[in-house]
Amino acid sequence: MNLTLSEEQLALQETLNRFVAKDYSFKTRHDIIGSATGISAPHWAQFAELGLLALPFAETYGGLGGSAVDTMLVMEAMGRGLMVEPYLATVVLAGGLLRDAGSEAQKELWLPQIADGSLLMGFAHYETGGRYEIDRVATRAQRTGGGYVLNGTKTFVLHGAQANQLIVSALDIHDAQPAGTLSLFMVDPNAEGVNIHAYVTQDNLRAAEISFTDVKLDDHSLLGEAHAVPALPTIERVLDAANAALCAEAVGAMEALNQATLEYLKTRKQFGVPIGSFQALQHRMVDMFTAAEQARSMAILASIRMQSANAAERRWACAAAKVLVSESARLVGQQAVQLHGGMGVTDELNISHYFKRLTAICATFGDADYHLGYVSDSLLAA
Amino acid sequence: MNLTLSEEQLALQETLNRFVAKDYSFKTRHDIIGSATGISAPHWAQFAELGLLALPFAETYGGLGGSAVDTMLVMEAMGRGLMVEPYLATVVLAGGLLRDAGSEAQKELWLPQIADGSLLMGFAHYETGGRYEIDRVATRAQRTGGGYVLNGTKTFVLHGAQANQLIVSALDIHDAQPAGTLSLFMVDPNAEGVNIHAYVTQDNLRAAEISFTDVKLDDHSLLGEAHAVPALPTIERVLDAANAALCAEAVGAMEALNQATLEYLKTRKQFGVPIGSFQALQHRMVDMFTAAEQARSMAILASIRMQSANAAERRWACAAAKVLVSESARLVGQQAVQLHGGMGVTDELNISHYFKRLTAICATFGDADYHLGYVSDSLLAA
Amino acid sequence: MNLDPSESEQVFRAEVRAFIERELPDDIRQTVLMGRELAKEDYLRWQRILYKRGWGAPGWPTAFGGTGWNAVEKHIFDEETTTAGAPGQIAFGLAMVAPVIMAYGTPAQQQRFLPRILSGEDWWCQGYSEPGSGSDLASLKMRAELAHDAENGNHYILNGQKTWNTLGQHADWIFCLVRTNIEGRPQAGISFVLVDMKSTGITVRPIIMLDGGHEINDVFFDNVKVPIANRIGEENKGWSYAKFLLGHERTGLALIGQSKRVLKRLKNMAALERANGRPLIENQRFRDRIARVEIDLTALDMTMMRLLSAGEGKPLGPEVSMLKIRGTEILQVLTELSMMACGHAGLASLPQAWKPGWTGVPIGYAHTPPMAGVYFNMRKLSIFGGSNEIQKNIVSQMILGL
Amino acid sequence: MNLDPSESEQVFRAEVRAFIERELPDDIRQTVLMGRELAKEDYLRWQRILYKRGWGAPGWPTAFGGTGWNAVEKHIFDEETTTAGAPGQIAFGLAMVAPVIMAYGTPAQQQRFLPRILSGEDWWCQGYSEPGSGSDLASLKMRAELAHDAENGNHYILNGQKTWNTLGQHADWIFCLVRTNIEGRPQAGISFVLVDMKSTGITVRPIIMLDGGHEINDVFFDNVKVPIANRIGEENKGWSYAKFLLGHERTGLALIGQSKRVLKRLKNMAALERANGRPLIENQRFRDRIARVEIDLTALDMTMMRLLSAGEGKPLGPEVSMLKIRGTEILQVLTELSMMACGHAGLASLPQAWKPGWTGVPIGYAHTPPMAGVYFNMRKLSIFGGSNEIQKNIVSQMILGL
Repeated sequence: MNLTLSEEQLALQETLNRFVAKDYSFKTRHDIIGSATGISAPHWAQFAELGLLALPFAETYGGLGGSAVDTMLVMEAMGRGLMVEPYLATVVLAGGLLRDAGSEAQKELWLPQIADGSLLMGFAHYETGGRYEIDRVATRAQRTGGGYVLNGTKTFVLHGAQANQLIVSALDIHDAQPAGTLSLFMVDPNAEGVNIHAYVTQDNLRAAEISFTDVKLDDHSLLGEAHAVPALPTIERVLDAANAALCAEAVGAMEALNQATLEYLKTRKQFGVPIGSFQALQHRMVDMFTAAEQARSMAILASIRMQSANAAERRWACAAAKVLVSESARLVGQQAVQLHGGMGVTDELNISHYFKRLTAICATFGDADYHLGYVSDSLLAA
Repeated sequence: MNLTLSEEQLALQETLNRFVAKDYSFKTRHDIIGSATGISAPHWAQFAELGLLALPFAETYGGLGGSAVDTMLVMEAMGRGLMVEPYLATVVLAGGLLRDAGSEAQKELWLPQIADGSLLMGFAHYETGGRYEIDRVATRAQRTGGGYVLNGTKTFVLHGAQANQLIVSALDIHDAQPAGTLSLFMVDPNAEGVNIHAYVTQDNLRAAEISFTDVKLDDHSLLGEAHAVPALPTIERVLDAANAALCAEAVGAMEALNQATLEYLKTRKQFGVPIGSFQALQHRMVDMFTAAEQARSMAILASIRMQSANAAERRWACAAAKVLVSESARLVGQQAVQLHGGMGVTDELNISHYFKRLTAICATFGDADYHLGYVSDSLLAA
Repeated sequence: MNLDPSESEQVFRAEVRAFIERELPDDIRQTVLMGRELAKEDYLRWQRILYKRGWGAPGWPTAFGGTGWNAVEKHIFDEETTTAGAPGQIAFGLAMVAPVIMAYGTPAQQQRFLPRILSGEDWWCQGYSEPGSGSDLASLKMRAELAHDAENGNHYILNGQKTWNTLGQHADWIFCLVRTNIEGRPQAGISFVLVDMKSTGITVRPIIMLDGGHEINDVFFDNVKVPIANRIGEENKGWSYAKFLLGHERTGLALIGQSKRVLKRLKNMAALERANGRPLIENQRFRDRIARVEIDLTALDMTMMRLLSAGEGKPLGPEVSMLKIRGTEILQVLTELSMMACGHAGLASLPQAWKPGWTGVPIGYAHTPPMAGVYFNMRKLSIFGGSNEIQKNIVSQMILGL
Repeated sequence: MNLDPSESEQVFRAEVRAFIERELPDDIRQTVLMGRELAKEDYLRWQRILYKRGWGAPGWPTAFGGTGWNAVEKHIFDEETTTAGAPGQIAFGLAMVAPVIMAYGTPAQQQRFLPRILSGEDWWCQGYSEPGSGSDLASLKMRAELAHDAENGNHYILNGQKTWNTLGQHADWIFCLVRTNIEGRPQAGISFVLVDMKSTGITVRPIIMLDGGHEINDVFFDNVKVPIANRIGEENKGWSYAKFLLGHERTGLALIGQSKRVLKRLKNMAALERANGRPLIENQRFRDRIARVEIDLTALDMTMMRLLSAGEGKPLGPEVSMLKIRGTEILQVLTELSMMACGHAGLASLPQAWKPGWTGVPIGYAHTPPMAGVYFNMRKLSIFGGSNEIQKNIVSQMILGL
């Protein structure tokens, strides 16, 4: 057992901390979220320069061969800095799918572009009619002579309108398989028939609803070598990775919120004394600190288990982490606002922005109830 | 709308308060729970004298024609005084079944005996293999020429070993109805084949497991006129009444606990000041007070709805009350112990006895999860 | 004990209900029920409708043109209007400054101000909190210095800043606590003055809320002249008028009508939303959450009725703090569940969809767009109007004697 | 980062596990796993077995006959022994007074007391709390006055009362904080003395716990003579030794091994118990409760490992207070769920069924009888050893700087 960071990881953490402190102020972020694309190309270039975009990929593809723990460190900094760039969508989700399921040619083509910062990607997977279920896909990719025709609608595609390439889950349908096989396709968002309805999210990220109407895909669009690997386990794995990443991001945001709240308790005076001298508030702050520490432990567990060959062990850890992190995030977010009083509910302070990001994290890729379902049902299997 | 007590009810409440204060001290109770039967005949005689045992019955049967709200007042005093006499078993459960489902002859025979204190009764209903489900009855009453033969085992019969008569739920089985019809039977606990395994409960009440092996019942044993009224709705109603009564008892116990805890906070000194000057404990006490007030409101609602002709409305109110009262009882019980520190976990103070009674109430005739199920599922019907 | 309404309560409720059915404009009702944003004119329209019916001031005695209703009638009126989707009446004039003017104002002040509050002609706002004085209100610093000139006669000159001013951008008047004496106990140097918002030297600066909405402001006072005739009662006695006002601010804090309205919407939402292709309400975990908060709301409603019944129509005491704590917690849970019900779709921010008359295509269902914002906004409930921590202190001291 | 045990950790855990498998008497193991009551002799048997193996004192340095293990090794040993069903080692001698004797005792005191603690020959108990001095320990009143006579030489005469004394009915020795000076700061007049429980004038009065068990006592001192040689360190300096001791009392407070043991039993219970004729574990509401607490326990376990990993084998700091809060809360929930799982049958009180060797027929299942009592008893966890409120104060001050 070793739960300390390596020398390299400490250096990475230090770099990230410096980056957030120096280059990603609340003011900077304010300008970025107000911009047309809602993300910053110069900052993304810095991400690339720092090697963050290359982290989880093998060196063959221009990567650095990092682990899920390295991703955790990046995501924690995303949380601390409330950074809005599409690291999750591009590197963790799409990059993860390419890495785990792409053909050699696809990996060689796309991964270096992710790593050098020239390619933004999105993963179009969820559909309406469901909630957070992973396997509810009705989008159809009908085989034709030289490729596929794609029809369907995807919802909540993170940074879908910013992406240069999309990965889309759909049923691969042909005469021999009329019900279809769940598959993944590379789709050019500029292709005819792709309609993107972009919107800003509650926490000032960007997302989109994307519909596909008779979109023509060529033969090479299918991710991987003709169903050599089933798509569902790949999707499960990448969504586990995304949830592990979200947990880490939440931990970063909670730590920043707790730090700000503690500072406020020490400096804000009422009745002639710092409000931090009131025992009820002290104990509340202890609860928030404790919740964040437990959340950090579970985020670490999820990242470690992302490297497990045992899918059930991995899924359990990611689901359990999301449950605990969500509940911690709820407590810390709500109470940080509460303890800041009126200032906490204004747009002017970063407090409310952390609170909103934490709230959104709880509702992204499965809420606490959804993930508790997995942990709970695994008791039946035992 | 009128949620105040009538003159008569205020007088009854006053009488009950005096009785508890004067005749049912912690020491008196200590002697009673240590006795062989675990109940006090002289106190029961006083109950009769005060008219408590006659309350819910019509005047025709020696009763006083009282309402569920009157029962609530009695049960609240039971809770405040931690009284262990079989009011619930005899008056609310068995008395309620007789009143609601008994034949004229049965009511004339038994109700006056309950009212004058000469008859203790028990309701043998729950069976093993289930949890709190109301309709899981496997006990069989096979019709014979002149009556029935009863076989089966009942669990958690409150005051079953103290009762002079039992009401037993069983399937009335005959050739035309081999699956049986759920029915209720009067059974003499001294009859041959009745085996009573008596025990003390965690909160110093008494209960029993009772088995029936080829117990012969005569034709008049069937409660009511040969299935004129189906038994299940009657059982549901009386268990609602029992839960409403338990809610009221819990409210009495919570109020006593809160009063004792508040007193302790004001008098117990540490660090040179009363511990009630610590804000964290003050706010805890506010939570306990608030919980008890909400519980009281729901106990009142349940009692009022016991008089509703609409069974769904009645069941909803009793289930909802049991959920909220259970959670309040848990909070108040646990925190009263906590705030009393070491003293709270000793047998010497009444604090732990209240705590144990509240804990037992939560687990009697359905716990919070069970009753939440009813309330929750009623959202589907809507 | 019974929950059956008395003959007169029944008649009264039916009358209120019929009135709402007839008079509440449908566009306003829809805006409220969908959780969208009301315009100033919406509030005013409804106030004028009430005024015309003689119900402009449910909390006032008849002598001042109020309804003279007792606490039970006020509760019924509140509940019926709120659950039906009527806008809340703006409290700052009707429920806050008006009782102070009635109790401590001169006849001239009463005649000047009260009728215009009743009719909706004057919109009032509040000038209590300052940046350094939130829970510790008595530490307020805004100065009012006596002066005299030919044009204004005896007047105060106000300098300072008020904050957490609600809807002051719409207001014609503001009532302020100001410091007229800097010596002695802080409470002893405060006066209560009424200030015309059109006065020279007043600047209203929006504070944007976390949901993007503009409902609160900073109000800056730069040498604002206020005639001495606009002072309520005696100089330096403002603290006691302020405390009187805070006692009157507390009606309706249990938010029971609002919670019932949101609960009803939540149930409808849970029937529409889908989990794994089935109605969300069939998901036991989510259904349990609705059931649990419905029970809490029922308990609070019963508690309110118990207190009203025991109080025989009189205003409630410090128990109101308990109602406020539970009421805000419950409404916060309800708005949180409403957001949760929307799943991923609730994460889309479409502020334009909050506006009345919006006809765009929502992400999710028609109910979806405002839900997250409403949840965010409702965090204020446990902060404004005396934070829940302050309310617990009140219960602890005034009821429990700790 | 990884959770893979190092080579040496793996070897160590395997060694501990094999030892337990071989040496832990089955009757003791069953008694612990079923939540029944251990006899004094059960504790002593296990201590002698450990002693024989050289593991009598996992927390001691080798110089005094301890194992010299680091924090990780101690954690592994704790976890393995606890989950396997070994009795806890009695802390009062090994983990409380012994470190004080090592740090502040004379060589003579060390030679006299430590070996007998290690071997289990002497059972120690604690004399800290008094009826008026719980959280505010320094206010203790028990007097120790210097005296001299021919028979005893220089000695103290002790008069007063100690309370919350755990298992003193078994004890050979008690360590006491006593007041040797009534002037000045209360902390400055306290001495730390070791008292033979067989001394004339000591009376042990049982305090029966809420579950009916006898594990704590009042201890009365009536002119008890204690040789001056039994004082630790200097007179009136006892407070600093006491604080040193309290720092050492804190190992194992997270109760992770115990919680894992109870969780495992709970899962077994939920598979046996029936709800509507089906295994209780199929009831989603109950299953969710188990899942939820399992997640909390996992988080606590990970937190413990993080701290151990970061501490590189050194003892933990004030974070232990956080572990104690969460650890006690979690074990309390687990024992509460264990009681809930039993339904009506859990309400039967069969104290005889707690005793080892009981062969009667239980109400419910074999696991049922002790469950409610264990829940009741475990309420003490958040009270004894520094209440959770005190622990929150510690975190607030020492970690957060509030």
